[in-house]
Amino acid sequence: MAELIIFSLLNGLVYGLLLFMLASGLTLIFSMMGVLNFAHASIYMLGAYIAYTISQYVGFWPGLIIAPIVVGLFGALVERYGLRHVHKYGHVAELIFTFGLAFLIEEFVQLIWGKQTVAYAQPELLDFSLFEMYGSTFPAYRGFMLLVSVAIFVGLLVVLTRSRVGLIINAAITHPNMVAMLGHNVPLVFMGVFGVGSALAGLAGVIAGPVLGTAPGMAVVLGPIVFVVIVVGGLGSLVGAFVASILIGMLQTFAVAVDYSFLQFFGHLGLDMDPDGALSDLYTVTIAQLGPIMPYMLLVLILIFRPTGLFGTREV
Amino acid sequence: MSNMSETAGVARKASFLSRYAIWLVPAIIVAIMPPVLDSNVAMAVLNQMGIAVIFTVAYNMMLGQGGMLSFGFAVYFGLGGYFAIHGVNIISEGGWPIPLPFVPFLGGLAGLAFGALFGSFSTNRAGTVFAMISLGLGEMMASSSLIFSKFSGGEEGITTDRTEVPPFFGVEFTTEQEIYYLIAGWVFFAVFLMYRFSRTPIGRIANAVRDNPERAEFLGYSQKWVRFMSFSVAGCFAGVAGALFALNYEIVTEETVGALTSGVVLLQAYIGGIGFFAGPIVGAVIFTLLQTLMSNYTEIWALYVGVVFVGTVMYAPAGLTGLIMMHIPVYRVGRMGKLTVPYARIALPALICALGAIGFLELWQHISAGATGESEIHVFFMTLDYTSPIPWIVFIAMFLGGLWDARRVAPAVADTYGNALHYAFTGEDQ
Amino acid sequence: MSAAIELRDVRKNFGPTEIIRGVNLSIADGERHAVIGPNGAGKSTLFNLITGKYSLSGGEISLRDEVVSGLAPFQINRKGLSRSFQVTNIFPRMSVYENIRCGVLWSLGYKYSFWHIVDNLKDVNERTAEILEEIGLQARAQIPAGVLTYAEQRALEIGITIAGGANVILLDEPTAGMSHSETDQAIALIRKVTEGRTLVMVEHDMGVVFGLADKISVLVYGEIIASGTPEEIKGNAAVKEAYLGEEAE
Amino acid sequence: MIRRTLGLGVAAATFASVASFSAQAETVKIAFIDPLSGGFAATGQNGLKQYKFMADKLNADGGTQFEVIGFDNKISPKESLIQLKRVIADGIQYVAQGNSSGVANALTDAIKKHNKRNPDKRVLFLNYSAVDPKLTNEKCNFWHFRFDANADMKMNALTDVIAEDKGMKKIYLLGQNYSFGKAVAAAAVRFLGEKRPDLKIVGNELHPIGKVKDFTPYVAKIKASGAQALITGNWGGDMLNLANAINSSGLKLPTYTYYAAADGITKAIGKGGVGSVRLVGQGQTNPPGTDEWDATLKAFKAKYPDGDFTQTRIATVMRMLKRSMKEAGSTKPIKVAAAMEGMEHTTLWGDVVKMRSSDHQLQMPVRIFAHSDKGIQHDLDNSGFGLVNESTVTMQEASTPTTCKMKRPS
Repeated sequence: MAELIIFSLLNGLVYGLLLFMLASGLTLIFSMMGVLNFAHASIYMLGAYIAYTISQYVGFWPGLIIAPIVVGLFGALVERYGLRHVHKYGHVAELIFTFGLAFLIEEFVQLIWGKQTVAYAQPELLDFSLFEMYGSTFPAYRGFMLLVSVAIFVGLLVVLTRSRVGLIINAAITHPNMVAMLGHNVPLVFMGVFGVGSALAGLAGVIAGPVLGTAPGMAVVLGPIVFVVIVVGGLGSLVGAFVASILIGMLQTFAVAVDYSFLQFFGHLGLDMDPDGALSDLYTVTIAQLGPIMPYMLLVLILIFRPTGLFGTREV
Repeated sequence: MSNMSETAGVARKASFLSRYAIWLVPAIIVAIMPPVLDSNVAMAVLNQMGIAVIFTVAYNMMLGQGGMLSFGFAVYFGLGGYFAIHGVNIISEGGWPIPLPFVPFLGGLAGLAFGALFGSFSTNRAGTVFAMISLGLGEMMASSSLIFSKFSGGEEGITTDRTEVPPFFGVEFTTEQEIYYLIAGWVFFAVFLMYRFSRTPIGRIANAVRDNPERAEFLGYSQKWVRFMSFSVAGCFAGVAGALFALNYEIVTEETVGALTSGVVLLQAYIGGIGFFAGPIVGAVIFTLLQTLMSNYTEIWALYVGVVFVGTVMYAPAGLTGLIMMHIPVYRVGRMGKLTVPYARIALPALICALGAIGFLELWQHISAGATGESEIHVFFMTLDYTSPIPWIVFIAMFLGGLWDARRVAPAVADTYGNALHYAFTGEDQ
Repeated sequence: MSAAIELRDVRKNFGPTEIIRGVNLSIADGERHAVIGPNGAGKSTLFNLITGKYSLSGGEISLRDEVVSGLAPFQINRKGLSRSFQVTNIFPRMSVYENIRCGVLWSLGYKYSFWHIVDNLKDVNERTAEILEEIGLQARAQIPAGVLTYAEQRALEIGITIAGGANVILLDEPTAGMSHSETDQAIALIRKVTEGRTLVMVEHDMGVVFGLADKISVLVYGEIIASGTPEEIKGNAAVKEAYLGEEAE
Repeated sequence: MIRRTLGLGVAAATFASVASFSAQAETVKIAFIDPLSGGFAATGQNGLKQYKFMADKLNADGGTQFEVIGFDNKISPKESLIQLKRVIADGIQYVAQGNSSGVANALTDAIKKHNKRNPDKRVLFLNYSAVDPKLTNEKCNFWHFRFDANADMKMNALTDVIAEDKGMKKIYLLGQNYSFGKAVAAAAVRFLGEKRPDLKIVGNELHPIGKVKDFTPYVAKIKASGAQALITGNWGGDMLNLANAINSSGLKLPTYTYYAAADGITKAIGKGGVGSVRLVGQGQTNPPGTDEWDATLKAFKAKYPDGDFTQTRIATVMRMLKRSMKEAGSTKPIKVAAAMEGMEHTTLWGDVVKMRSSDHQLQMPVRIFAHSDKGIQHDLDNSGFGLVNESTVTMQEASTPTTCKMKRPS
């Protein structure tokens, strides 16, 4: 049991921190601009694909740097020539624009790289096991993922709390209308944040690609989960996004490990339920099977009962 | 049919014929389609189109008329489908005397019930909160439909045989034509009811709540209740569309409730134009045609649809119907003629630009699809060799040249339109 | 005669800041009552409390002896109270005609009907036409409200407010931002359409206040420092000091 | 892919014909409805290559010519039925499908209904890989022929091997949550219960098909359960991801599989699976059995250097189809089906197989292969690793009874 808990904790942490890398950019964009960027996970996918192409020629490591930069520039261009243009039609139009963009990116990815999973592999340098415990090994690459994610979190925290740019962004997150009055170039700040947010998503793609598979469907799998993270974490709260990322990561990893069902629960209460009855699906379902639903249940419940999210100060 | 510039109605004294022509003419066209086309493929396309029309118009009851952007509307479509298909199975097993054309009522009831259930807690607010709840519910229901497989059949879905139910005046619905008439009948019935709904007090107030929920509250209307009603009714018609889907394909699977279905309906509504009652109809028709016809010629039809969609959002937020409607005042004062030449002037480079882009993308597609051994592809009825640089250069030149010229003349064309519109409203030239 | 609106020790805090500090006010049926006061005195907040947009921190509001505090805006509206807004608050994408009709529909009992066809409702359309005539916008009936001129939008604002047939009308700065001639027309319009109803208004323009109101209350820092006829208020020393004096400079 | 849409009669030459052929020979089109995009695309694309390759090979012999056309069903039953409508509208009368029993269940129902409603446009279903036993039991029908051993037959063979290992006490079942995964789990529980009642099944788990990208949590769970072996029916992307997760966690566990080979999977298993990964199948490649088979495999590799001829039964499908058409003297599905019933046939690798009339389940010897790098003549994924014969269950032993009551059209 202990080994299951330890490995689940580690895997949950890896997954959670990966989510955070996506969520941090998205929450910055959402808080400042009020745009829930549907294409954020697609940008993550672009990061993985571009890094894959780079790795074909010069190996994994240059891709780690170049791909996020390319993707970041792409994000900045999207903001400058797409989102800014649509802004005048209101938030719903912006939301629909990013939705269309997500659709378009997926189609372009299929056009360029094909419909199948591409063989984006982790670097051989990290192809060893970091440590062994209870006979299971923890791959070094996952350790590397942890390291990068933590570095990004710390870096973001330092930038946002210690630097001048960070102060402006902080002000913009909590009081989006005030920044313009302080004389800052708001469009430039928006473009910058969108670019950096995209670059972070791209970086997440670069390091997740080899583990979660680099395929055209990878954005659709992760996109809605990242939305859950930022809504649950709360608008304008980076700490909230962090906590929610870890929470969702753990939730999904641990859920797999639990085979408990209502049938057993009722069994403990001394109730005998027919495991083959017409409604039996409702109580024979195990927590493991419910894993994929849980984040969305959380999302709906949060939006109904606490629209500010766990750590947020403003409503969505 | 616009609901943006509604007219007084009392002032309008339309004759019976012109009033009902808008329903009659399409009805006649739809009725004579099967013998005219005489093709199963065409029937299949039209059936798909009919279902899309109901679904999209229902969606626009929320988005265009009620101001609610949903990313999970397939839930009601899919549940309508599931209930209908179980209904057909129960009817055929139990030998109930319910013929097939009545089954969509069951789907509608299911859509209504779930619309009311989910609407009861998700319509408190519009905007992003509503959109996110709908997304969450959509994902939840899609995942659930894989888990609760007794009801949904899991990955495989539920199948049925629609010919097992009692015949309807001797019709057993074995052929595409027969199911076509069933769907067509329901399309008219459902679209008429939805149009009628938009003309009722609640339909008008839905517009008011969309525009300004606070003001509506100070007129005595509960914004939540207004949204809730639009939402439930939209769910009902989505359920009808889902039921027709179930009858047409005789299968309902988890994708029917899934995110892609929800996304496509948004695409259809938006391309058609969400500000008009007819917009989603136009959108559904065009999208279905693109999907079915274009996919005969190109693998990357979805990419083109995506480009059209993003282009619509950016440059024509009122959709295709909006583009037509903005010319109506000009047409009324007989100034369309003045626009023909400038429009042709910009259409030419735009067309060249589009053809260049399409040619380029098609070449590219054939490289990445990696057809082994063949270097010849067919684009625009021509046979090209994609290993040669010439087609690439030509297409890129067409794209860039067309784009350059179109952008150059665009301001002048826009001015011409502006002048014509000015004339239409004021009776004088600028 | 019972009071149309009665406020008893009404209070409102936003966090630690007290905006309304125990207001008592009774407005008689058929009275035209103006609330005046310097900027930030809490006039708009008071309106928002009466109409249910904000919830009270303390005290009680009743409408014709019926307690309405704690109800939602639409519930209060249904009890016969309607308001206009300081910042024009109309339905911009709908036609002028439809703007008015939205107000009419509820009062004539069609409520949330999903069966009647609006165009066929004779009573609704007649009433709408009447109101349009009253506010002088018949010629603009089919124009989207968003493209009206500012003065027209203000008139429409009043039209929507009275369309529901409420007996108590609250107008929030109905002439704000208007030119002199527009203001005169607006006064005439307000006088005409509120005939026989109770009117409460917030207004900065003293010309409008003294031209329309039967009674005036002066709100300063969340408290009513004086209440009375225009003559009494003009002669009130405290008011002069707190408000009119300031205005005179 | 529909050429005559809306009656316009546009004959777009989207697909070049596969080979040149004599003028008088009839061309039979075969619609290959399988996933050509998404997580299972690798399996579908490779299958399509094998069909096209076999069509070319048989066309070169003269006689009836075949043209195989791919239709992407995105592994969805609904999409498959939409594609089937196109196929039928195109006048194609032969449908080949194999990946996902869920799809096969939907297709067999739809084809049965279609043939009943349109006796003049009947369609024959050549199932080369969907192994849910239902298809030749309660769902059996005259228009469906299965060329792969069903899940029961395969599990019967696998559990024979497991049962012999007396040290084996705890076993874990992991599969995809759909008809095939459930069928595998049910068969494992049944056969193990019969053959080794003392053996304990410590986990019997189904995961969502095609949705799990990282199997690490599942592997941790398997490890924690103390299982000594794993049985899985996973295929395509789900098998690939599972193999990756097992490898990266360093778990060395005997693994009994249905489809853990090729399409990247063999490469992913690599060294870690030598001695532990076993697979149940039928067509042997190491050793290849006959010279003709050896030559065929080599020719395939020469044409598709990145592909592997892994779904060996595809060769049998195409050869039996051609023979049936010749014997029937017709390409009409009803006549071809009648000829195929009861047909005895020698496969390219030398096995004698028989199409059982009572349920249209091909009867064949079933083999257990081991993942290895020793004795490999034909490796997979160009990795140096491949499948070697370990044991063979004869056609008679591998056979399982059927409950099918075949109704034949009059």
